[in-house]
Amino acid sequence: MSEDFKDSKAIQAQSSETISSGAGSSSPDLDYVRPAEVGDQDLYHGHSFITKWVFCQDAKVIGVQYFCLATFTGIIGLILSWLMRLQLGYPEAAGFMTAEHYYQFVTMHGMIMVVYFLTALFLGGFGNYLIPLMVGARDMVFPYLNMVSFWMFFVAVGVLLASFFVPGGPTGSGWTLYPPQAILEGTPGSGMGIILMCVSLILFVAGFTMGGLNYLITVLQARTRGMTLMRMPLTVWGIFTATVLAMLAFPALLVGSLMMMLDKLLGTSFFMPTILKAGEVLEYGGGSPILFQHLFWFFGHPEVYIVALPAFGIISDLISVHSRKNIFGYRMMVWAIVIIGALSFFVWAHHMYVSGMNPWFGFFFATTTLIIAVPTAMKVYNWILTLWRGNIRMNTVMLWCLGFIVTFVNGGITGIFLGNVSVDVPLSDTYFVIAHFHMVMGIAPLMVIMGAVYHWFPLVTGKFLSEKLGKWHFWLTFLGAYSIYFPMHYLGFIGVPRRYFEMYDSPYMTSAVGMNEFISTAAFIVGAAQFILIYNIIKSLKIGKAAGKNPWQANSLEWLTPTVPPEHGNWGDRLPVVHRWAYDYSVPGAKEDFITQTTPPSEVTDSKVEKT
Amino acid sequence: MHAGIIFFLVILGSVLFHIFTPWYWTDIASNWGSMDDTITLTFWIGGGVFVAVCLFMVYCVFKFSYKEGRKAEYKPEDKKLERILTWATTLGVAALLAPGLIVWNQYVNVPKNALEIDVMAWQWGWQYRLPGEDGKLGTTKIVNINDNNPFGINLEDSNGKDDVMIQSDVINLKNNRPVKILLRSVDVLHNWYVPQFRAKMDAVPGVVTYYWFEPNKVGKYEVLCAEYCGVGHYAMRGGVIVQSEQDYENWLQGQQTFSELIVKQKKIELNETKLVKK
Amino acid sequence: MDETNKKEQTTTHKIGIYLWIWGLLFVLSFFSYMVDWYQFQGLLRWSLILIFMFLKAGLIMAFFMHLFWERYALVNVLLWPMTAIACFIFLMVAEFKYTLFTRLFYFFVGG
Amino acid sequence: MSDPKIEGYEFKPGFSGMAADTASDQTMFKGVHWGKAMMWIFLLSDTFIFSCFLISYMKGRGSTPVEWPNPSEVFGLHVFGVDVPLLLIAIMTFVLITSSGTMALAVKYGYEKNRKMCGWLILATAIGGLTFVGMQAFEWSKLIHEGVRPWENPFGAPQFGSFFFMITGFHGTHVSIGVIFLFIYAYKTFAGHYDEQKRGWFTSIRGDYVEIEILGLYWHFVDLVWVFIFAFFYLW
Repeated sequence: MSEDFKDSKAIQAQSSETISSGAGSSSPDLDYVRPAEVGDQDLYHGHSFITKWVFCQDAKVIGVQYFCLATFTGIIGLILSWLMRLQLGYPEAAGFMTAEHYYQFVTMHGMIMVVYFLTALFLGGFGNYLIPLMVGARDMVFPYLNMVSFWMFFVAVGVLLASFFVPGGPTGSGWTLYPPQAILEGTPGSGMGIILMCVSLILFVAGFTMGGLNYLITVLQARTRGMTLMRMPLTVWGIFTATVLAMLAFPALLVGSLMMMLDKLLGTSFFMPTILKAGEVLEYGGGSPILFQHLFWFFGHPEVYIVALPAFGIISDLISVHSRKNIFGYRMMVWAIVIIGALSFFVWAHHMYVSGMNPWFGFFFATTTLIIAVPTAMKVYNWILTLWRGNIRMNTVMLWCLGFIVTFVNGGITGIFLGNVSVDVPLSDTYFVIAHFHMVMGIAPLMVIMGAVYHWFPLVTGKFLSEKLGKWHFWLTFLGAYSIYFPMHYLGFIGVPRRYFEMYDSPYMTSAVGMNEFISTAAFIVGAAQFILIYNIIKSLKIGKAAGKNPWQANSLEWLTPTVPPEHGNWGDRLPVVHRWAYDYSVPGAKEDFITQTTPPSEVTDSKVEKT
Repeated sequence: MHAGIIFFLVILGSVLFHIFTPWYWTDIASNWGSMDDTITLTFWIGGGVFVAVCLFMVYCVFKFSYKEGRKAEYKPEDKKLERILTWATTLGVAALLAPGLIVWNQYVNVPKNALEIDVMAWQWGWQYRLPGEDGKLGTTKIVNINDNNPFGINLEDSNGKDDVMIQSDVINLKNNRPVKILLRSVDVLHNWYVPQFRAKMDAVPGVVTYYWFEPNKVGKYEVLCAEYCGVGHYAMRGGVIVQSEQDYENWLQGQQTFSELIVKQKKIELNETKLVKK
Repeated sequence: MDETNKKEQTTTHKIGIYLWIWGLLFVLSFFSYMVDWYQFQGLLRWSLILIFMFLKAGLIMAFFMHLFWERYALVNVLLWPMTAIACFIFLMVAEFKYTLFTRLFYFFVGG
Repeated sequence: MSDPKIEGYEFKPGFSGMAADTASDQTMFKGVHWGKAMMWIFLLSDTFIFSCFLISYMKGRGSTPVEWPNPSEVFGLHVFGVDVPLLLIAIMTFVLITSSGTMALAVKYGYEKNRKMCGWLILATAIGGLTFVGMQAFEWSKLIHEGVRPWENPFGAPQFGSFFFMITGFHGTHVSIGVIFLFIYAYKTFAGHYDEQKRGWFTSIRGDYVEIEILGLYWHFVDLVWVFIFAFFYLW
């Protein structure tokens, strides 16, 4: 055991240094950063294959593990969406599919994409990889717990996928799992399916809590010298705030799942009123289905921002780096993230305007919901104002960013329709809702994920991804996805309700058959286009162009590690010392168009730096 | 450059699609034109913002694409601009919110002269009950439901005796008379939704929910279930016939009340017992 | 993880303060039990229960969990999220009243 | 605890101190151990779990038209020919508060590096917790004996049984986990793991008396939750 920690003594030396590393600089006072409060973290260095790559305590490896597993579940979700679109667009070709299958696919697609794909990918994947690097820590504060977190997620995914193979199949109650139908006959998978879903969610929440504590404490307590909260890259802010939301919102999901499981297994009546089923009164009584909806959306709405806020953060960094310009209004951006996060706990019932809850809630929730629109709009303005008078590199990463802006603004605007209580009434439960949330929390975050992959791939592997393939990937995805979801809003205007297996006999629906065929075709193409990325990754790993250090000329700490890709412990002998924010691009008077966060002021005395 | 052009075409295409779309809302057949108006208002303001933001983005792509040696502007913050934008957005949002709240206020306050209709949902179908001459619906309980009492009316409640029972999935409504839809469900969540009326609300087992509208166009409409309720969800349809006062009265005459139903059932039972005795 | 803090050894509090709080907690628990013993009803009962509850919770958090001596940064981070809970409670009170009303009205009272 | 001294950093009191701490580099909670900060955030998350349980209970109890049983009678005990309301619950409350007090002292002696005293106090806490769990088991069996089940309840609303078993069960699970850890920590204290900074079995983190405080936070939280359950479930 002792040799696993052999580096720790050498590293500890640095904590006793008092003056910054700017040795030999003319004015040490200018570069003064106060000494480290806490001694260096001693890390467990694995030696065997298992401790290095399987049960690994290195946050970067855990991040990649999260990324791969989330992507794997995401591909399953993608295939399910294909099957759904096949049924909706070309029902005659989907003869093998029954309504039961369809609803199971709908449910699993939704749950996988929201929780097991997007949440796990952003927080588990990007969070683990980027937080320690960006705040200048050696690792997450509790590497062991972090490892357990991933393996809990692994088990949760296993349980979720196991539900495909139990009698009755996976649950088909819609991703919202509304009782009573979720646990009653008449809904597919109302037996084992729903139980495994609840178990899987509880495991996910437990696992995520372990990871989430790590992310929070790393950001709050383990930043490097000079790294104040207001110098952190927005990526960290986004992931950090999303994690706070997750820590406070997942409890409601956990409680809801647990109570529903008790309703199913023990016959309690938390959510179950008296029910007449097939002429018989069931042994339930007195419960309230709306209570579950409140619990679910008390989790569910923050969940939307758990997905959106990391995307906001990452996109800010990508836009800034690739337009060679500081993010416009950094402080406003930070406050917007924090305010959106805080407000997201006060808006949940805007998903329930027509749920039969107390009708007076409509006033409260419409108001709070539209208040959130203000900080969100400010973020959009700041992104496009960052482009203004920038020096925009039109590479693949930037294309994804631009695609994000278009889809996010589109989805954000339709969100104002749905958040505004009486405007929501005709549109809720129609395809308009589907189009809205796919645009705003499906496609838009996906654009960010893709942009982030193209951006940070050189960091993780030391190789560039192919630009040519990347552009194909982008245009197919963006144009395809836009032509799926933009026309879909109009299905909602017609009044086509969601979660319909088929409805071609309805008079106004027949007019939309052509549109459905078009949407399905686009969906097949977009789905297939994602495999370009996988091909690109495999190809670039083999014969990609070597990236070298800091290939994008970025400022933030993750590019400034002594080795690329960074090793376990990230920083070699000496932790970096931070002197400025992460956005000093194109500073007047500076030699280059970027000044890294570790550059001491004495080295760039000529430049007119405004914010530090 | 190409990217900018394609993005521009996407924006242009979106606008053109909206103008020329053959798919738009069905002709309204109720008083909720105000909902359509709020949607239109949101469309103008929201759509304007969307187009403006995206065009600004496209302009930036054209104007500020990478040139070797050019330096981007360095301007971390612009307090004044940010303040202007915040206030403008707040104003815009308030302009959207206010009419929304006003319409919602109308939506939750039912007019006094509204005719109450009890819509009972089950997996997967509808049936309806109208108050009789006393204008009051009788209280119900799910445990009371049986073949003789399809709505589960409490027998001791005198209000329920004259209730008109329509054991069909089609309901007739009087034109230009507000109706208060009282929704209840015997099993899972449902939602009684007619796209032409715009309004909707979930039927939740264990409670009674409501909404109201005033049909104002004679015709026949399809009722859809708009809240997922199990495998039969997509097939859970019903119908509404909006007709003139005269036609409505004629139709109403032909319907059975609860006491009539009980009497009829009793006769049948008597006959059966007689048959058995014989 | 080994945080060799350069700070000096933390000073601990006098034992008296713990014993005091301990005693107070016993007394408050006894009082809240007495609320039930004497079968106070209505508003008096509720307010007494809540007062004793919050006093006990406050004492435990402030002294046993040392929150009284912690810096405001930590205290505020812990207490502000409670507004979300407060909002949830407040709205659920309105909700259960509404649910109960529709149940009584449509299933029992009528009219 | 009281403000630590940090080289190059000046502590300010109150809200200006909060602003300064938040704006400073490296740490936001000055002088707070990572593990302690983590336990606090975990407890915050756990608070939301219990809040959701109690809010569900409030909603369930409030919206049922069936009469709610009078807890004072249901949980009463018949001792020496007298009906004493809530007797068992009162004793349980006192036991838990007692164990909370011993835990607080254990933390104090832990920081004073008083190994023996600390160990004995942790052991006392563990035994207190065990007593609590035992009494809860007795209470459960008594109610089950009287016919209360998660799905039904002879005294009134069936939700009474559901919420009772779920909430006290969840709290009891917390207590049981706490008891297990208390015994482990008592062993580790007596064995001197914290004095010699022995690495943890799984986590390989160096031992430190701050771990006692972290466990103490958890234990006090369990007590705190009981205060709320006592008020809302038994007294209300």
